[in-house]
Amino acid sequence: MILPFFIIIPLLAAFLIALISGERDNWAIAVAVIAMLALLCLALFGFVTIGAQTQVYQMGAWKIPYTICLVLDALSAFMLVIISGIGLTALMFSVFYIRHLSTSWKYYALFMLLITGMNGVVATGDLFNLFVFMEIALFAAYALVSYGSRAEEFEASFKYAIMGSISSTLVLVGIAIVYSATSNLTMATIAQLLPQNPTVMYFAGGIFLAAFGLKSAMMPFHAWLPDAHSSAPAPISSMLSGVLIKTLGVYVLVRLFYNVLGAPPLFLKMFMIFGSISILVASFLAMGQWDFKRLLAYSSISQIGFILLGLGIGTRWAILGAIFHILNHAIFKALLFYNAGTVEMVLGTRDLRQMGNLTKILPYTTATSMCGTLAVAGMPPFNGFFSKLIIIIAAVHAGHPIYASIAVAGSFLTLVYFMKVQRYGFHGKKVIEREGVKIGWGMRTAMIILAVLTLATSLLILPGIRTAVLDPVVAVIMNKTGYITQVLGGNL
Amino acid sequence: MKQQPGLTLIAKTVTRISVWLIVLYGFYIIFHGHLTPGGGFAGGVVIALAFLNVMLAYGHETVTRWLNISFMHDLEPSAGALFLTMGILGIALGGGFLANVVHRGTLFNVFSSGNILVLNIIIGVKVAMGLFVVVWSLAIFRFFEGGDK
Amino acid sequence: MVSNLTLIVAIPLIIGLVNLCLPRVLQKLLTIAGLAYLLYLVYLIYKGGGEAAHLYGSVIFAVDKLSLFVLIFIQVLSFIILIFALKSIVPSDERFFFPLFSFTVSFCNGAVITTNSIIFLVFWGLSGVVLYLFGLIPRTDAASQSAKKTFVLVGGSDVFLILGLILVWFLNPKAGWGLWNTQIGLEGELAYIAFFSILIPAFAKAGGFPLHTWVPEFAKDAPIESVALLPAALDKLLGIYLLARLMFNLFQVTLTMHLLVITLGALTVIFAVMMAMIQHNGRRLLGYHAVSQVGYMIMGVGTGNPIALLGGLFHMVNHTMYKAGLFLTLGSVEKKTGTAELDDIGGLGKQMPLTFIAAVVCAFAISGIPPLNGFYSKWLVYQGTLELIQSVGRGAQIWLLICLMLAVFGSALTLASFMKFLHSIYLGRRQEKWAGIKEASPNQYLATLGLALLCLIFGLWAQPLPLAKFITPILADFGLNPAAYLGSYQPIPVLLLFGVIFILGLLVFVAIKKVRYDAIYLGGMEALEKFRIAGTDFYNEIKDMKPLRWFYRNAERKHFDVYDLGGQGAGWFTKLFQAVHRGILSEYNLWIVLGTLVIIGVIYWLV
Amino acid sequence: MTLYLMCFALLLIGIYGIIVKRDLVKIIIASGIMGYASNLLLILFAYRKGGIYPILEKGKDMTGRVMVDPLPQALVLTSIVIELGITAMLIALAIRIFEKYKTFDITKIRRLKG
Repeated sequence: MILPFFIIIPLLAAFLIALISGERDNWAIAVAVIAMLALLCLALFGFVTIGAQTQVYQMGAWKIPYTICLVLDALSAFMLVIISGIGLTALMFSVFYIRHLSTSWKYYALFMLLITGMNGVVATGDLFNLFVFMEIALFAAYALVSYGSRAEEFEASFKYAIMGSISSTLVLVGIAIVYSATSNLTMATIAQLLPQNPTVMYFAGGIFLAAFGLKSAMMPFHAWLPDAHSSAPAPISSMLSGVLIKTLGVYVLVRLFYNVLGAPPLFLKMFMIFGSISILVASFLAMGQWDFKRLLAYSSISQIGFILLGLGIGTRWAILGAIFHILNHAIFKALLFYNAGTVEMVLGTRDLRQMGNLTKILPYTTATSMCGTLAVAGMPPFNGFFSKLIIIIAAVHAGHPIYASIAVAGSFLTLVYFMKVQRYGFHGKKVIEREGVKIGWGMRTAMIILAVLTLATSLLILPGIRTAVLDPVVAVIMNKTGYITQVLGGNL
Repeated sequence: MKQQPGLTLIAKTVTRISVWLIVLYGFYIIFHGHLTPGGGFAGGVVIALAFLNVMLAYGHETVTRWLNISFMHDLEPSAGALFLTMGILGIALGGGFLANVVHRGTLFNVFSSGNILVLNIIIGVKVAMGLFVVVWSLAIFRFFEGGDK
Repeated sequence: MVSNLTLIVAIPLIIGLVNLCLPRVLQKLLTIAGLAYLLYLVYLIYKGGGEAAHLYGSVIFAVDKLSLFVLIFIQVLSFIILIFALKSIVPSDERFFFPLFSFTVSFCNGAVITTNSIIFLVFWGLSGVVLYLFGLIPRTDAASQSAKKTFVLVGGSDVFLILGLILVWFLNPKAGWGLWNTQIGLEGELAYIAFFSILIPAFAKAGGFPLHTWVPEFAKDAPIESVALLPAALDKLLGIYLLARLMFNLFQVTLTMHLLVITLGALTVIFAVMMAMIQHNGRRLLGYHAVSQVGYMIMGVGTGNPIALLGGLFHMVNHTMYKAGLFLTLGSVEKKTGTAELDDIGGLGKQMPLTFIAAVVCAFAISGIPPLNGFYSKWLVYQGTLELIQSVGRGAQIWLLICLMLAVFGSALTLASFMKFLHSIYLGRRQEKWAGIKEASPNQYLATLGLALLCLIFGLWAQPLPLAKFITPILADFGLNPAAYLGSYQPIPVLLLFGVIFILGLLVFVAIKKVRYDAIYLGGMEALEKFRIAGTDFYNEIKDMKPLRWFYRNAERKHFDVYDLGGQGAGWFTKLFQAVHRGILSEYNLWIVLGTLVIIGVIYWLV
Repeated sequence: MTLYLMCFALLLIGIYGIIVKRDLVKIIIASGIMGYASNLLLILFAYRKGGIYPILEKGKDMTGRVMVDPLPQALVLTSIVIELGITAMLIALAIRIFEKYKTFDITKIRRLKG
């Protein structure tokens, strides 16, 4: 019965921070760190104990058709671990980073609100509740993107908010359509009832695809991402790029299209097409960037393309690859955004042409950025290599050599533009001698932790560990009837 | 004659009388949320509107002087924390988040719904304070000179 | 009991990891002890101690004759280069050089002895990563540029390897992830895609045309020990190893593909050697030669008949020796003078005699002067190609003949450019500022002389030593018959013949010893430094010859460089896409609405 | 059916607004209109012809009567609250954007491009 605490703890922390913090932010930091640690412990505990079962929590001691239920299965627990893990490092990073913008408790309150929203989306088993938590997370995200109070940040935040509200409208319309057909909002019940009405299923599915495709920055719906992710403060960029687009976008797509709609081939085909477009176009766009964080943002679109491609192929291996890539991308993209943030804090610029030769003044940042670069470019033995490899293997095995070639080309382009980052950003000619620059230990620790994780998570692919960690998640995704029976239990 | 902030004397006078009625109406809606349409949110909005009325009539400087904004600001998160506390009480006593822990009472009375009345009040406070503070902070906003280059 | 094969991968890996946190002196000691132990291990494996290593019930490491052959020479070469590197690295770079060195050995060993495609991919990619990291060591702008180029070409080609090996697995699922002996017939698009996807990384790693452009750049900027280690030696071994696996194990290659690969080989020879002739930088010159020589190996392995294969593999080993030797001698010179620009150096032969001797032997070997090893292997390649010519149709015959002629011509040009190389560094008039230069330190000349000696031994006793012991057994693994190449060429009589000619020449020289030394007459002026003729001026004429001028001009502007061409093409796409993202919210909203409409429309149309 | 069509027209007006209008405030209003349209859609789906309001009262006879579905009304209330928050956020952002850019024209607010 740990489920409601995933939502209670961060929400309570947010309120407490708003309540007890004065001018200085020490209390806020303490509360936030304690809350995140508790969440990480809970999430790990949940992931270890859940195995192949499903826990259902019914709010207010009511029974399912009348209540909002929370569902914890391997997939949710996996996402919760990612959220709290990356969230904790982001918090460590921001404690030292955010001070050069302003010292305010508001940041931590909004941060905990962001965590609340994402945890809620992942934990809930109710369609409308999902919408509500999504809006909470988005609201916090809009505010956090504009936290630095520069012109570009307001612009990015405004554009993000407008496009986000379009997609929220679409989600609401989709929910209305689904509700009109099933008179139910519990996802498991919808999954049971909706196949009787294929027309509604397809049209609602199409609307959901557009709406959550926007959240996951699928290619024609991606335009908000490079603005928002490059303008936000670095730890927020890493939360948005590493976690938010995956929980609000990819996770929901997986849950809806696999567990609720039962993976109709038409939508899988669309996933593949949109994924391929994202991979290629975003890679080319990333190649043209000189703004470090904007390049990383476009790279996120491209990597999301890999995940969508894996989901679209839809075989067991493809989903394994996609799930693995979600984890890996969260780790290395968060790491790269921390690197970018550190460099921005020290040099005051994000322009790659004005950086260079950072080995001397930022040794840890340079070394960890190398890990991140090699991981995202898919170089062994870093984790990105294995997830991309699995996706490509699955594409070939499922008889899609064209898509496999697209993934290969995308992987190559990724290498090219990240080589640009390394060459101009960290090893270029410009000689920068700046004395007295101090980055906090928290920032360095956060980067080192993630750099170690880029190596360590590649162990997940070993057969013994894989069966324990990744296979239950894949089993949850592949098994629609299992989801229905597990959630509804005796109420069938 | 020096320009007073806010609206005309007539508006101020009417506001001075009507604001209490509006607040009362808001409380009515909050307390009858489980019996008639309405509830914490609607009542909270009404109460917030009462404050906004005052702000419109007297100008926001006066309101800032009269009211303890930072206290209202603190009320909002404490209402949220209280709501969560009720939820946790539900876990502790009733077997689920937000489960009923207060005596149910008799049907069609004001005290007939256990938790719901308490929660309505909390929500009402939260919404009233939240909405008022939002509009107030939009109202006190002043431009800095010159755009961002 | 851990298998020797696991050890040969694991020991250098562990040494590298330990080295990362050791002081410098211990680093060196540990590395040299480790690599010496590896030499012993590889001896054990050669003697039959190479039982397969298993993981999760399947074989991951095993040796056959080909991998054994490559494995042995990886250990030998890396050990010799390590001896050179002991006292030559800039102290500030040593911190990372020695760990990277042991990593490199480990990864190359792993790539060669694994039978599993996935593990091969991992080690292959890792060997590219260490190459990149070596390139970043000097921390200059040029070095980071060439490291980037290197990694884009080498690391980028890895993704094609991924696709290729997966397609191989898909086409022949019975073989599992086996890398050896899948023998897929080359028919159907997928098979061709797979074939080319594996050809690309093999060419990129070995430095074959048109993916060779990273080699000279990397050679110019990276630490020279790492250049001798990777692009000159181990990358050749790996690249040609993969090519041999591709041509003989993975696919049953058709004649057209043979012709294609041979053509690419011939083009590699001629293009690279043409570029090498006009270089002014010693490192770049050697780098282009490292490419040019790959052409012979590609021709040899690509021809596909026993003699040519022998020649190709033998040439691969020979090349690693003399090219590593040449790079190291150049390194010795560069440590003393601080420059690798041929125009600036000259006349060092007297001061650095041992280095000079090593350089001469290696240069003669690479140019194919008969008693040395380079001649023998090139000879075998020509012979194999001629044999292929006898067995094909008329059009292919002419085509092959042209390729062969290009290769032979390339060999002549190699000799020409090495005359220039030797002259510029060791002969000619010495500049005053180099007067105080002494012979290189013992570890350096021992290493270079050792490589030169190996060149000599492999030339003189080619038949009994390398061919019989290591290379000919490979043919049986590939199901080929050791062919009748014997007796065609005997190195020792040739050596004697050369000796006789040399002695005759000496006699003539002694007999009419009437030489008059005079000061140069310059119309009464002093013979200034600026009148010194640098070796690089030898071939400046060629640059201005009518048909070649256009070619050279464009080549120097990198109009033939795949890397730059690709960059321009990608830049065009980038500009196009960037022009669409104008930053106007209304347009972005329009995309969203249109995207939604398209999705809904497709659903309406299909459901 | 007419009601649904009018609801759809409202949605179209919102879409028209966000695509065509250039003023920040009008864009905010247009996105609000889109939200209202979706809320209206939910309410319309909940409507039952001839249904009574779903509130229990003293002495009210519920037997055999069709009731309007109350759940979507709760949902709409929630979604209105969310929209309120988002709108306040957007307006605050619009004010700050005006402060920085000295314009309300969205086509001139384009420092982030490419």
